[in-house]
Amino acid sequence: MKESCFTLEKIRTLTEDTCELILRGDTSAITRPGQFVNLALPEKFLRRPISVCDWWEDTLVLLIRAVGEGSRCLTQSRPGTVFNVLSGLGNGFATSSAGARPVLVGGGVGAAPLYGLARRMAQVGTAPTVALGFRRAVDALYIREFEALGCRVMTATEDGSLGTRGFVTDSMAEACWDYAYVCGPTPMLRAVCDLPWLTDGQYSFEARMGCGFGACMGCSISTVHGSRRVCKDGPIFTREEIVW
Amino acid sequence: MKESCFTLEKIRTLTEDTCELILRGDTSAITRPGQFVNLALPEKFLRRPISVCDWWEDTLVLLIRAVGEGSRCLTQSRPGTVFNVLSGLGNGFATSSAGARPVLVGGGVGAAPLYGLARRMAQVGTAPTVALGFRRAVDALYIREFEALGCRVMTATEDGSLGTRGFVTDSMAEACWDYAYVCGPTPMLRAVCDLPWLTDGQYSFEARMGCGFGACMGCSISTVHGSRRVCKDGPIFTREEIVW
Amino acid sequence: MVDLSVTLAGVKLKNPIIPASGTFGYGREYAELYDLNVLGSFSFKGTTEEPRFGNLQPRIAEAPAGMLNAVGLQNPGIDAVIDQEVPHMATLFHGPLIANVGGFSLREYEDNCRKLNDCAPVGILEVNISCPNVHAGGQNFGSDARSAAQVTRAVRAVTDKPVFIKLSPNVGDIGAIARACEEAGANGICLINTVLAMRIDLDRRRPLLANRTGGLSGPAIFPIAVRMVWDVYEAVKIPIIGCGGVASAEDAAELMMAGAAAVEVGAANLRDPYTCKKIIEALPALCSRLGVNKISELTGGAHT
Amino acid sequence: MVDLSVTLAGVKLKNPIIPASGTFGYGREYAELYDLNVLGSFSFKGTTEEPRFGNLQPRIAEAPAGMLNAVGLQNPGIDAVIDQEVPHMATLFHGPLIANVGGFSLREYEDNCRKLNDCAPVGILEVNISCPNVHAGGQNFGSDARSAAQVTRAVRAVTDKPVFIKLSPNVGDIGAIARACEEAGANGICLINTVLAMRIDLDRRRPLLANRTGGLSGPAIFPIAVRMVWDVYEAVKIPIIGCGGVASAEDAAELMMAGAAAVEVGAANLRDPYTCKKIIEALPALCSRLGVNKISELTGGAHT
Ligand SMILES: Cc1cc2nc3c(=O)[nH]c(=O)nc-3n(C[C@H](O)[C@H](O)[C@H](O)COP(=O)(O)OP(=O)(O)OC[C@H]3O[C@@H](n4cnc5c(N)ncnc54)[C@H](O)[C@@H]3O)c2cc1C
Ligand SMILES: Cc1cc2nc3c(=O)[nH]c(=O)nc-3n(C[C@H](O)[C@H](O)[C@H](O)COP(=O)(O)OP(=O)(O)OC[C@H]3O[C@@H](n4cnc5c(N)ncnc54)[C@H](O)[C@@H]3O)c2cc1C
Ligand SMILES: Cc1cc2nc3c(=O)[nH]c(=O)nc-3n(C[C@H](O)[C@H](O)[C@H](O)COP(=O)(O)O)c2cc1C
Ligand SMILES: Cc1cc2nc3c(=O)[nH]c(=O)nc-3n(C[C@H](O)[C@H](O)[C@H](O)COP(=O)(O)O)c2cc1C
Ligand code: FES
Ligand code: FES
Repeated sequence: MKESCFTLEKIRTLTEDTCELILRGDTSAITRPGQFVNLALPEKFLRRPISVCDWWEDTLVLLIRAVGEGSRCLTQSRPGTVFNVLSGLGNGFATSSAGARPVLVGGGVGAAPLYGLARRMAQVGTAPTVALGFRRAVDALYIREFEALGCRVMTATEDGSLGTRGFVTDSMAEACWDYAYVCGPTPMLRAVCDLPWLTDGQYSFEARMGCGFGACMGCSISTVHGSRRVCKDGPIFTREEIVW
Repeated sequence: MKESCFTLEKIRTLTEDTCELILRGDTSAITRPGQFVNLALPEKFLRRPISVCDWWEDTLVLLIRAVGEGSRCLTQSRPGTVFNVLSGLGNGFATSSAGARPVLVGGGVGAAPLYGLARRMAQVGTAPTVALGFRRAVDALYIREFEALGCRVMTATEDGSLGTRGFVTDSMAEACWDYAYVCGPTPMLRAVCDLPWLTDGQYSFEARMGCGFGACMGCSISTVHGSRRVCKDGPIFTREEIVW
Repeated sequence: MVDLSVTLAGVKLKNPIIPASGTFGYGREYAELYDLNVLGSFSFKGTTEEPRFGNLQPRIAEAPAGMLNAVGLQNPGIDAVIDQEVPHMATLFHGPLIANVGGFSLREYEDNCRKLNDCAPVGILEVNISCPNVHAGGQNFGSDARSAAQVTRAVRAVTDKPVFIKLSPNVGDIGAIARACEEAGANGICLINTVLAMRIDLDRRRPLLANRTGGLSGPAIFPIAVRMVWDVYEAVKIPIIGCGGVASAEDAAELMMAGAAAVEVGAANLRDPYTCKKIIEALPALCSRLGVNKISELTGGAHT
Repeated sequence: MVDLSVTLAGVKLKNPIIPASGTFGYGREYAELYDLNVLGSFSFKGTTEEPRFGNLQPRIAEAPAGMLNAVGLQNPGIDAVIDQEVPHMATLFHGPLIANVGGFSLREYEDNCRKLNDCAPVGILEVNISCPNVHAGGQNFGSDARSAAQVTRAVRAVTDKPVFIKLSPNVGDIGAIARACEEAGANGICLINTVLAMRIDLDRRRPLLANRTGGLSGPAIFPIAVRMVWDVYEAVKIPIIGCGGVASAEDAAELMMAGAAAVEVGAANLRDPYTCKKIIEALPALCSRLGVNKISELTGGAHT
């Protein structure tokens, strides 16, 4: 964990409620895809946890969906804005444990940490297959970015306006993967977890956080190993640890 | 009173703790020198009352001394910053009631509203004499601006580093004025009020304000006419109204 | 079309938004800014028998997300209020007014309410029991259930108008006090008044306010107000006017879901004098988002 | 050189700044950021007899200038704390630790304190009486003077270490409760714990926290803490640890002038994990500005 300032360099609108933020700052504390940063906003007491989408040298990429006042303020920031950031939080994905045929499964803005993961997987071996679910075609994001890495991208939308109609799990009918990296809303995590043929994988969890670095117990959830902090012991938990 | 947005156009350092701010916005609610504006700051609940130093068309000039977090934040603002402002507050100076030989007496940043007054007096007749008191020479401000209006400026500093040594009243030994417009810290107001030969005048008061527009009774003081609101019935009170 | 009207103990308001006593004077200053008839009602400055200057300066202090006040019930006294202010308020606002009533003895509460009973523009009496009882060593009437009930009974007996008791939050069990007021005949409860607080001037090494303590209000106290309105909703059946830290339509809806039938807005008016108007304008869209056609359906909506 | 040291019932701390229980865990996470030995002490997470998972998710909510928590005393239980956490904390911090003790019955408080009595690294027992008494219908021990005194007497009898009772602010007369604790043998008072509050999720139409209510902390409650520390300073002679909303050296000085001998910092650590370190670094210059050579001279400085 490191506390430092990041300056917003570029902001790009991806969908009607989601933006890509490119920030400049000290990324040295970030060690794995799937970790997150915790951004302080002047008008809010609690920081806002956001997954690292990608990072290199002094650059940090975040995808932010405006769902409330804090995230809206982030998506409306102007280049030059300086944020106080706690970076390098959480465990991140462990790529070493993947099986032979991994799939990355994302729902909405949950695609963010999967991108950093996919880029690293592509660098050291083959680009993984990615399954992405969105509500509508207009909510789809980062498909081209994944494709540019060489990933095969399967999409599903709830209204069928892009890809398979239905949930992201409906786009995965081939059932030919043996390991999943999953990030998205809780019902989606659960649906993937319930796929009978996909018994192994890593799942990224969310919880309302007091600190984001393990001190307050605000984010504890039950796992098969007992209580675990989403912010410090997670946000990534393996399938066998999860208790719904 | 008017609620509107003002944009900081220029900020100039006058002394180590005081700045001149030139703002652009709708000044139509300002009708008299001696009125004030009430600025909202994002990090503070209460607005900050600041005297109108000068105004014309769409330009507002304020002099702000950093004494606490709110005023410090104002003096550190960058051009382009937008402030929500309630403008045209308070009664302001009544120039019609002045005697033949008026003097304007200011202490520190209390010079601010006197400048707008002096400019208007100079426009319609003769530039008034101005007596200004500061702690030290380095705290002196706006002397040249008053002189540029044609005003005779008498100064006093507590340590004698500029003008008469002592308080502003010590610079007024001539005692040849019959009316005073006074703005500054309370002890200074009182000292001027106590000058036996200066029986008439208008004094600008300060009080901690809840609203600044007359609704909350937070700023009430006793006058010979009973309780009066500094924000609405003042901030200018005539010498005969004042109860110390 | 969303129906914004609400009914408080038989008094119908066109919407649930009411400026809180002490933050709206007698409406004059706000009437210069907007037509007060957009409001549900307004609760005018607390009235006492005698004219009061209030406390010495300073009376106002800054706080994180809020403010302290120790105005001390400055007002011209009940007779001047009835003779001069009420008729003028009736020209500015044509709906039922809420008269906020102070008192330092049971007799004073009674007398004030008796006099206000004949004021046609006044629709509701809102009895502020956060005043010290001069006959009981200065303890606040609102600090225990017994004295709260005493005030309620006393004023209930002298007026035909609905009586809402405005509770102090500086107590252990707000539900018990509300229940005592209900049993003593209150037609409704208003809560919360300000939270007892203090700021110290570091350089002078003295309490900042001349009165030493002051009442904390503004967004800082909002989550306390939500909790107390919730508790009182569980404790009584009479309608509740929620108050404390409301600054947006969302805040108003949150207090309503906690149990409020109507919502007062206090300190937020001081920072932004258009707050009430803006909240009222935002309510229809918020109701649509929340899926209600009648705003009154929000009241108590979070209780199951 | 400003002397920052303070003494709490005979226990000397190198400065008055103490991270508050529940916001500093067992120090581990902060020890990765700075040397904990800059601190006056630290109060570790509240300990109960049995391991507790705490409340269901969500346990945290946002508030204006603050936050709500309903963690629900998650901790591994007294035996694990004594066997594993205390020895580890002693390696991170070499001064006297403050053990925050919870309990749901008099017997539990007693047993916990008896066990902690043999823990050398623990300098002070801080007894959190904002816990529900399972033998009295779940009413908080801290909600009235009698049960507060009972807990005090019970724990006082089983330990040689100084006992500080940590008061709940959700009461009418905090001074009376502090006095009852003093009379029952408390060596000091710590206040305030969190203020009972609630947030509602508008879209789900349910209280946001799974536990429904939560404790409000952070800057929002600072002026309430100042007032309560002031009241308790007037009510008792034993030393006070002030707590509630402190986020800067100025805030700490303000609580000390209100009556605190030392100051705990809670929620501010969660937003900025370096808060305590920054406050400690800023204290010497602040003391100089305020004209004191010994910071302990600030304590009660605003009372005359
Ligand atoms: C580990 C982690 C990674 C995340 N990564 C991303 C990301 O890459 N992109 C993105 O857009 N969002 C991400 N989120 C969700 C994001 O944190 C919330 O959308 C955001 O905090 C909402 O803040 P708000 O002020 O807009 O909403 P409000 O509802 O006003 O927030 C109120 C409070 O609740 C918290 N909160 C609300 N929703 C969530 C949530 N879903 N998860 C955690 N806390 C919440 C807020 O942080 C705040 O404390 C992530 C959350 C976690 C826990
Ligand atoms: C009518 C009027 C005109 C003023 N004109 C000017 C001016 O032209 N230039 C200038 O530099 N200052 C002026 N002041 C004083 C200015 O308002 C305060 O210096 C400023 O509000 C301090 O805010 P702060 O956050 O820096 O200080 P803090 O002490 O942190 O403020 C805390 C609270 O106290 C209030 N407060 C503190 N000092 C004063 C004060 N002297 N008067 C009123 N409220 C105070 C603040 O507004 C705030 O609500 C004027 C005050 C009044 C009432
Ligand atoms: C300046 C001021 C004056 C007040 N005067 C009164 C009063 O006369 N009578 C009363 O019952 N409440 C009074 N109050 C309390 C408010 O009506 C309201 O209950 C309280 O401020 C909480 O609401 P808020 O947070 O929206 O301000 C006053 C509050 C303020 C800020
Ligand atoms: C997440 C969290 C957990 C807490 N846990 C405890 C606890 O276990 N025992 C206790 O006495 N107080 C606990 N508190 C209360 C704090 O110690 C402190 O009294 C309160 O938060 C007010 O101080 P603050 O405003 O500086 O946070 C907790 C507070 C928070 C925010
Ligand atoms: S958010 Fe504080 S421990 Fe996870
Ligand atoms: S500040 Fe509100 S009446 Fe003057």
